[in-house]
Amino acid sequence: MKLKGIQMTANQSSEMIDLKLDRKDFVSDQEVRWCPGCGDYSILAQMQKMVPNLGVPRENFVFISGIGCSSRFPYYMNTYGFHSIHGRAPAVATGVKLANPDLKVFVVTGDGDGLSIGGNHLIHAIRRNVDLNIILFNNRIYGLTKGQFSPTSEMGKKTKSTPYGSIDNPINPLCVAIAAEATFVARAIDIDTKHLGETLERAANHRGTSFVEVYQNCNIFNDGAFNDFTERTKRADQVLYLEDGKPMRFGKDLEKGIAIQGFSPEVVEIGENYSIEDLLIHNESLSEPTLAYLLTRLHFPEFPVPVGVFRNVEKPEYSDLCRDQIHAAQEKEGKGNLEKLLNSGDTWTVS
Amino acid sequence: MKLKGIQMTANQSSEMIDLKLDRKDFVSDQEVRWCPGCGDYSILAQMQKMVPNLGVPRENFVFISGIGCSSRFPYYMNTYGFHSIHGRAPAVATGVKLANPDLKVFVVTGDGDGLSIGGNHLIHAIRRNVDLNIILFNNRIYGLTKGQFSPTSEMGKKTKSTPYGSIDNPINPLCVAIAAEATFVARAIDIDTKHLGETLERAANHRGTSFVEVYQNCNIFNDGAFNDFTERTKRADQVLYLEDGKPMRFGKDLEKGIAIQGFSPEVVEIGENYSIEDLLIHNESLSEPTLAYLLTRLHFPEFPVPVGVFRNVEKPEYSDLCRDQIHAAQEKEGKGNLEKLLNSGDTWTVS
Amino acid sequence: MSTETELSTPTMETQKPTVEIQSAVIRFAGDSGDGMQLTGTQFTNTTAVFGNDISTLPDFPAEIRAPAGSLPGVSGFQINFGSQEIRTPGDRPDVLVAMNPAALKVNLADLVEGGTVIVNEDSFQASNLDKAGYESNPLDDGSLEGYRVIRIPLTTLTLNAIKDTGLDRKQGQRCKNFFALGVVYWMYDRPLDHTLNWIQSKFGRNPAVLEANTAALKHGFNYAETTEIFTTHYSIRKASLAPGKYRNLTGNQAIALGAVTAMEKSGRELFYGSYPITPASEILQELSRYKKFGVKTFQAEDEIAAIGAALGASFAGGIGLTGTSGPGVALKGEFIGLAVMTELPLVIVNIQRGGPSTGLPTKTEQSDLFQAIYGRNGECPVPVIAACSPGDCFWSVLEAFRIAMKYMTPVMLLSDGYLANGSEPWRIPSLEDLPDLSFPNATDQDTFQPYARDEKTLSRPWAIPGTPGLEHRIGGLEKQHLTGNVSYDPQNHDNMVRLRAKKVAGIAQDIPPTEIYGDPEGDALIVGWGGTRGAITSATEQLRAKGLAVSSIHIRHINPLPPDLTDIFSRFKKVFVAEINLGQLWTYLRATLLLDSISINQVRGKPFMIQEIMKKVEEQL
Amino acid sequence: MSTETELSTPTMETQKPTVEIQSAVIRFAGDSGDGMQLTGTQFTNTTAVFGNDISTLPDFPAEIRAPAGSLPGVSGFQINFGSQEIRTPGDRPDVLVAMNPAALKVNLADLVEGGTVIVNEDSFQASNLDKAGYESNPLDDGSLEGYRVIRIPLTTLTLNAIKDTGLDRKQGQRCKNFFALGVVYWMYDRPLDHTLNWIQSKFGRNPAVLEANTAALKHGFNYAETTEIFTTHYSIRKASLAPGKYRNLTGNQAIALGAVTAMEKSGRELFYGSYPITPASEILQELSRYKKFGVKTFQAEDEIAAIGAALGASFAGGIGLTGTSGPGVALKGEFIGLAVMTELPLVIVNIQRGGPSTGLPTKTEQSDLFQAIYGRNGECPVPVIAACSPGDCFWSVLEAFRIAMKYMTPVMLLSDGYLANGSEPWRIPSLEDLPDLSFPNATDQDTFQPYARDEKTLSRPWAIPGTPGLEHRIGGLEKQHLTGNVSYDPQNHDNMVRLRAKKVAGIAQDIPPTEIYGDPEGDALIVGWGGTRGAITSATEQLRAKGLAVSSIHIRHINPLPPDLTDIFSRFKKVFVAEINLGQLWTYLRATLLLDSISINQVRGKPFMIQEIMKKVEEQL
Ligand SMILES: Cc1ncc(C[n+]2csc(CCOP(=O)(O)OP(=O)(O)O)c2C)c(N)n1
Ligand SMILES: Cc1ncc(C[n+]2csc(CCOP(=O)(O)OP(=O)(O)O)c2C)c(N)n1
Ligand code: SF4
Ligand code: SF4
Ligand SMILES: [Mg+2]
Ligand SMILES: [Mg+2]
Repeated sequence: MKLKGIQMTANQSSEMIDLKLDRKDFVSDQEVRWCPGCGDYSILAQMQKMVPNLGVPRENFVFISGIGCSSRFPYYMNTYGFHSIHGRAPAVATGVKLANPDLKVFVVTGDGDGLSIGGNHLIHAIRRNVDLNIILFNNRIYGLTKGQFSPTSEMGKKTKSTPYGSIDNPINPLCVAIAAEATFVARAIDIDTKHLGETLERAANHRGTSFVEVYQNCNIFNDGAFNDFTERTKRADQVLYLEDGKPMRFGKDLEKGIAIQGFSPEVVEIGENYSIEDLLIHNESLSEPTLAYLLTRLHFPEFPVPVGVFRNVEKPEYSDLCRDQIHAAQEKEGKGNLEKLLNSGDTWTVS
Repeated sequence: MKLKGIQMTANQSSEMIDLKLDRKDFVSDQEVRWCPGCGDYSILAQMQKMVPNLGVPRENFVFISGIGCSSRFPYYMNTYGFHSIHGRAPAVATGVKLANPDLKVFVVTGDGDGLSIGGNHLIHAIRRNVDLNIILFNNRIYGLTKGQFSPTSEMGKKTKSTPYGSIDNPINPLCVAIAAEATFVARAIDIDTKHLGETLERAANHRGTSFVEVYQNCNIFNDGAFNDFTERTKRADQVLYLEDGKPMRFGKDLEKGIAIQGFSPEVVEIGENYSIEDLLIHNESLSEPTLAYLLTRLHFPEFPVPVGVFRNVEKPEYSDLCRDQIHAAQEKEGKGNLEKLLNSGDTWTVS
Repeated sequence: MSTETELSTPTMETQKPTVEIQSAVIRFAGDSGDGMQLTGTQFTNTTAVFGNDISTLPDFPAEIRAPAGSLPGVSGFQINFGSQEIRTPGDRPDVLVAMNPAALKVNLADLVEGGTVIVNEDSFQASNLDKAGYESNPLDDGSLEGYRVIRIPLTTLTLNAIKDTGLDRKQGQRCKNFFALGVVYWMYDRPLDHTLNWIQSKFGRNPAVLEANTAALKHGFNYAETTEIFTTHYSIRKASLAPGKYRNLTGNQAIALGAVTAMEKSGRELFYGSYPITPASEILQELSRYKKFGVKTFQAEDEIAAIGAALGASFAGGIGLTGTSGPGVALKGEFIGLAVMTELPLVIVNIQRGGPSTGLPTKTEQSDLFQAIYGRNGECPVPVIAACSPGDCFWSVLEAFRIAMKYMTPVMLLSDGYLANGSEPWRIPSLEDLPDLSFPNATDQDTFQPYARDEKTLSRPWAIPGTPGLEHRIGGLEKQHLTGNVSYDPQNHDNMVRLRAKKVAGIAQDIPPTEIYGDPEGDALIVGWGGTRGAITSATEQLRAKGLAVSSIHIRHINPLPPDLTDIFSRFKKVFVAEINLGQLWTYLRATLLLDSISINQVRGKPFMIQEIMKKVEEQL
Repeated sequence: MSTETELSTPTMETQKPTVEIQSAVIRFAGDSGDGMQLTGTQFTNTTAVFGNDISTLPDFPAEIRAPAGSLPGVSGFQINFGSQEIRTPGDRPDVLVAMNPAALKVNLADLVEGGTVIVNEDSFQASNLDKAGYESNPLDDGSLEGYRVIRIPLTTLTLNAIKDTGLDRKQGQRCKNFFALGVVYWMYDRPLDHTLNWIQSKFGRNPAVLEANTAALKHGFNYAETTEIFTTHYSIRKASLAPGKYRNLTGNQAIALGAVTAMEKSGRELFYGSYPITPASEILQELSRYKKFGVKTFQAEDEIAAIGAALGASFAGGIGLTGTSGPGVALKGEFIGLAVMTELPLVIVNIQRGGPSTGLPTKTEQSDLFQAIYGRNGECPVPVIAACSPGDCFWSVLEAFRIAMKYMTPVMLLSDGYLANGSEPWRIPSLEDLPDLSFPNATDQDTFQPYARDEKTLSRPWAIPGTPGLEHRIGGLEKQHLTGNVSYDPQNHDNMVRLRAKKVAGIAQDIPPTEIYGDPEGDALIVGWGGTRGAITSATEQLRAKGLAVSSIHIRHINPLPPDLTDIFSRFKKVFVAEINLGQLWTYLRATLLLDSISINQVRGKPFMIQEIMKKVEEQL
């Protein structure tokens, strides 16, 4: 099969046009119903701020979600929206995108919605590289059902359903996305708003599936889950901001960095023993994802938590392939003619 | 939570005892109903030959499968068996193992059963590290339903359901298993029987989830899918047999090997420019799976196809953890007393 | 108890006059953050231990926490308590405690005429009134005429009460529910010690909070005693419940207790596979606490895996249980079919909620009956039973396991959101009163055939992995009679389909005669199932008190139905079927018994009001 | 046609006498590897083009390829063809072609008394007899007495016929089905050219195989003409079908054609989301060939994703279709509920197969009716319609889309394995005869409300993403009337539940009067639905021919039912309901119409025999 390169789509070419949309055009008339202090608010705000930059007319946005606190997101976006059923948003979104490839489709999901009941749909959407922007709100807990452990909860965690501590090994969403051949993978933090907004925008501009994990605080059932590195004062030392083509540095004065020994990454101090040249250079667009994979394995507190874009490569997009195949068939065979079709095969006439 | 180390279980200690079982003890009275020439036969034969070596009494074996040609496997093993429903064998098996941790539980699945409808259960069984031996028969096609493409079928493949060629990016089963934090991951080939038997045995002896992908020829709907490297004459040059602690060499005279440049593996000739010392050394038991991950990314024909054990590490096993938690509670709180339980809470007496 | 407090514990000998009444209905309502569920539970437990009969109805929003002060954020808890048999949480409250304007707005319409409203006056400022959609202050604009309105500046008083504890304003405010509870305790002459003990055990490690809550409660009580607002308080005698030891139980707690009991009485290990979902999650949460009993709980990746693992556990010799609500059952259908084909014991609990689809997840409904009876592919008979009160959930889960094991079959047990969260006093059975649970255990290698059947029950033997010589294979393809081998034989299929149907139909032999409330014949029979029993029985009682020849029955075994129904129906001129759906049991009774009856139904996410049922019956008599 | 062959093409002017008959039933049976489905299809197409009316029944094993020569490996194909209306594949074959002992063993019992058996003599050696479980050779031990046995050394003769083509023995043997087909063509006086053309187009690129198959076919024909075994052959006149152009269609092909037609007539893009499953996979396979029409097919990761994507496509303005069989529908229930709540057009096709669970995956059954009507949580009404013949699948899928779009609702369309694989001549409609499909398209920004309703149909408007100004959000939580916002209001829920029910019930207004086969009143009425129409109509015809006052009706609209049924039933003394399950329609008619009727049922994975129905009716008249 011939795979055509990525095409300029209606969306992309319209980026040039200023649609004069701004944030409030994307605020719906529905009262926001998350708990006061929930990290979801910040993600919503960044999204509403970011989408006008995409040059896409408002009527072409569709937000699709499953079930969970996070999945109420579509109600608050003044766009088309579909609050579907638990875990299945990627499937619904795939249908939407295939049916109308000109739509800009977002999927909003949670760690339970996307990785527990919905893990398989997530993987399959990613491997097909459907042009969806998947945002996974990871609060490491089931919020809506009031506090059971999720697939990202730490082992040993005491929750409503594990009073003696969870015995389930957590799953790493980015590892799973990469294993599913993701073309765009990123991570952001709810309260690091500027970086979050930028990351969402980069994801939105990727054609193909983009997968963004956002660490999101659930202040009711899992308060402070990420505080150790997300608090403003700790970020410089505990968070590694990935930048394409740049050496991996962090620390208040960028005095630390990540170097590699064989396959083992290590934290080094720049100075006597190590210079900037010894550090790993980030490269988002390696065709093989091994580096991105390795970065997902940097676990706190041994390592700073990497955020930003881990991987960003171009590959044929699913709805494009689907459309191209139809066009190719039509070019080769002519457009379908119903009368002919009905009359095809072995026919005979009775008079 | 304290996680206890791996315990000697009934199974493991009984390895010492010779149960005097042999292959025919494991042949059931059911006529085998695969197509003549199907790769499944060979896997069955190796399994029947291997299980007597495990030192496990026959009545403690349980084979569980989903639906597919491969999933008819349990009928042919003279053990306990459960031919369940499509994609769900890992869930059933998890229940079996938790209910009775002394059972030796195998899961037999196909590329459709295990990676399409059942992908999520597979991942979750693996991440929990339930002591299951999962054998995925990968024939890159839906056999039982007569020839539609599967999640491992190549892009562009023409099948019954894709007369114009598939537009779905295939998924790599081993990548997915590793992303799901697998503790044992291996690959074997149906017709390389000795290696297959050894691999199955090593998998069976691992406590925790072991995941083995077997390349299996479906001579009816996808004949020769693996011939390019599995044929006897081609194997030496096209297959890389992984051996723990050994450099990665292949070729008729082991004249070739795998070296690494940054994160990019390459095939090198041993001789003028490269010596054996320059080759990658295989290490199954690295705690971080990056090397194993990299090996799964060696794609034919640029690289030889790696087979053998990719990863093999020890981690607490799920049914052990579950049992330990119960024992710990009983030790601390005393065994449950029903009368006390019924009478607990605020009570009052009416007379 | 904290020794630092200088308040004296109020005694029950108060100075104001006491009026004795038979029962009362109180509803506590406030913002989700106001602790109304806790307040209600405290009142309930105090009242239960005091010895009244009770019935409760918590009612909370679908959002975790809707915006403070908003209408969707209102959380409520209603309790009906009395000296005589109490069967429902009460049609309408006599007393409404409204912690903010939104709570007043949402709940006022339910209050009985002339009822009492206790409001937190402090919260009736502009912003809250606005959020509740009030254009003027209802406390002042005359809209509460016709009610007895008791305005208490709860926030201010609470802050006063706790000022010495060191809590700041924000923390201190949180104690206002205890202040309100103290007031209501005084009104109904309840002792404080149960709640004081609870505060002690809950906040023992946090002295400031402990002291503050204690102070708020006592101040509330004293405030009511001291101020002029209240002139009388009410006393309600102990109910004359059957002798025995009691505790208060919600339906979901009862299911958990029943399941542990089934495990102990059968000697088989309990395995609970589940995936959290409202209103079933508490079963998982309860059972996960019973580790010392050896209960294994498994929070699966989804409902399919949950039932799959439970079925696997049953195959391996445990007793598999899986619980969920309607959308979860929708996912379990395929596995239920496998359980039917493999004839393994398994109990599926459905805590019904408002549907279709996600529907009204925190509200109650009885609309999954069709799904329970019919919702699978193929001829796939599954016994269905329904619990009819919170405490009955205990007995129902035992009955479900009894059937599952005796007949080697999956069993569907229906409960609902109202039973699950509602509570009632439950008489604790003695161990000897509990049934033993037996099952057809396969042991004999020589005669073993996986699909041979017991003559009486038609159940196949349970041959448990690990047993030497009984190795066998089962699965979802049609089974050959006796051998259990896969069989495509047409006649065998027809036989097996009928055998499975016959086995389930045969369970009817175990069903005891249907109890009739009222006379065995008359003008009208009201038929119910599930959580409506209390309302139906009360309606029947009151209709009879009016001299009407009305009786009622309640169906617990839905598939198969009790064998005596046709006979009973024939003795009444009219039959009414009351349920919270569009008439599912009504339809099913038409289908199975050709019964021509009248459907009484509503689908408002709420239990029936007694009056509703009475009215519908009276209209047609 | 190959020029290398030296055989002369047989002409239709043969030397032996011809006897004219009205109809015949032939069954081809052999090992899965023997190409019986192909042989049957060739005979069918030749016969169809020749102008007979036909009906076919393929019957294949669940295993891909069971061991050669084994009983489970037997594959069969039955065809009934005649000069008059043919409605079923025939109760029992007149001629059985048995390619090996296993095929004889499995099929002999079905043959009419005195029927003809054509066997491949060569295959009756010890090993094959053994695999088929024969203790002695049935050709020799007298067990075929009473039949006309024609022994042909098919293998030997075929190898002779193809010896010049260069194929080896193994390849050559594979042509023996064409030899057998040649023999049968001779027996029924059929022209060879259709099959010769087919061989040509299929094997054009492989001259040796082309030549071999051609030779086998012609040699078979000539063998029958030349040898002494056959004395007469039979001719069957063209059937007097309604004038028009015809083609032969299986039910699954018809569904695919109908779906493409729905797309063209509605102007909305067709999206087919599916996951392979027997016996529905061919729909996906057919539709994936129609790329030039712009049909989008999506082989999803499972049935849940398949319907989810189809629903997503409907939301985005396409027409979503999803097809599967019973176990797949079990997985789709939750999404069907969402489609009901969001009121989007969607068609779910269930090609029913033997259940419960995996059951008998390649056999036919009608046992998913309950699941279709009732199998979801909550009050979740879904229109259900059923196709009644292979060709009718075309019209049914159009009707399903018509309802889905007009009423903005998911619709369940029931077919079954028998219809799916069976075929019949189908009169090709002209484009003008096809209905236009319309839908409530939202366009006006100012008046748009997502849950406002059309007065007559009660359907809500379809507002398609991409349309400026109609941005809105939908989902599975209860909707507020008109606005479509999430609403937890109790009374709104009750209203919406009833509105949705009323909308679906209102579809009855579109249902045409029920056609009665036979007189409009009488002693007995046989009621059927789905794939049993042929058998029921034929049974009725034959009962009437015996002088009995029997009529029949066939129900296509199952939910809602046609409004005239009660009236029709009242005109008959007894009503029989015939179906391939344990009485699901029978139960449903009791429930909906309080109809007291008699169930005729069998669950053998096979269509009804006409005789079966007749017998049951006669017994009770
Ligand atoms: C089929 C089904 N199963 C279970 C549920 C209950 N449920 C709703 S949301 C949820 C998990 C929510 O967790 P997550 O996805 O992490 O979202 P959060 O609330 O934390 O944002 C569950 C189990 C459901 N709605 N549907
Ligand atoms: C719920 C459900 N959906 C679909 C099917 C049909 N089905 C049976 S096996 C199968 C796929 C088989 O492929 P694979 O797992 O690769 O096994 P193989 O036959 O190739 O060994 C499918 C789609 C089914 N049995 N159940
Ligand atoms: S429960 Fe947690 S995740 Fe949900 S809205 Fe509240 S704070 Fe946010
Ligand atoms: S179809 Fe393929 S996989 Fe299935 S039994 Fe035949 S050869 Fe094996
Ligand atoms: Mg979460
Ligand atoms: Mg396969």
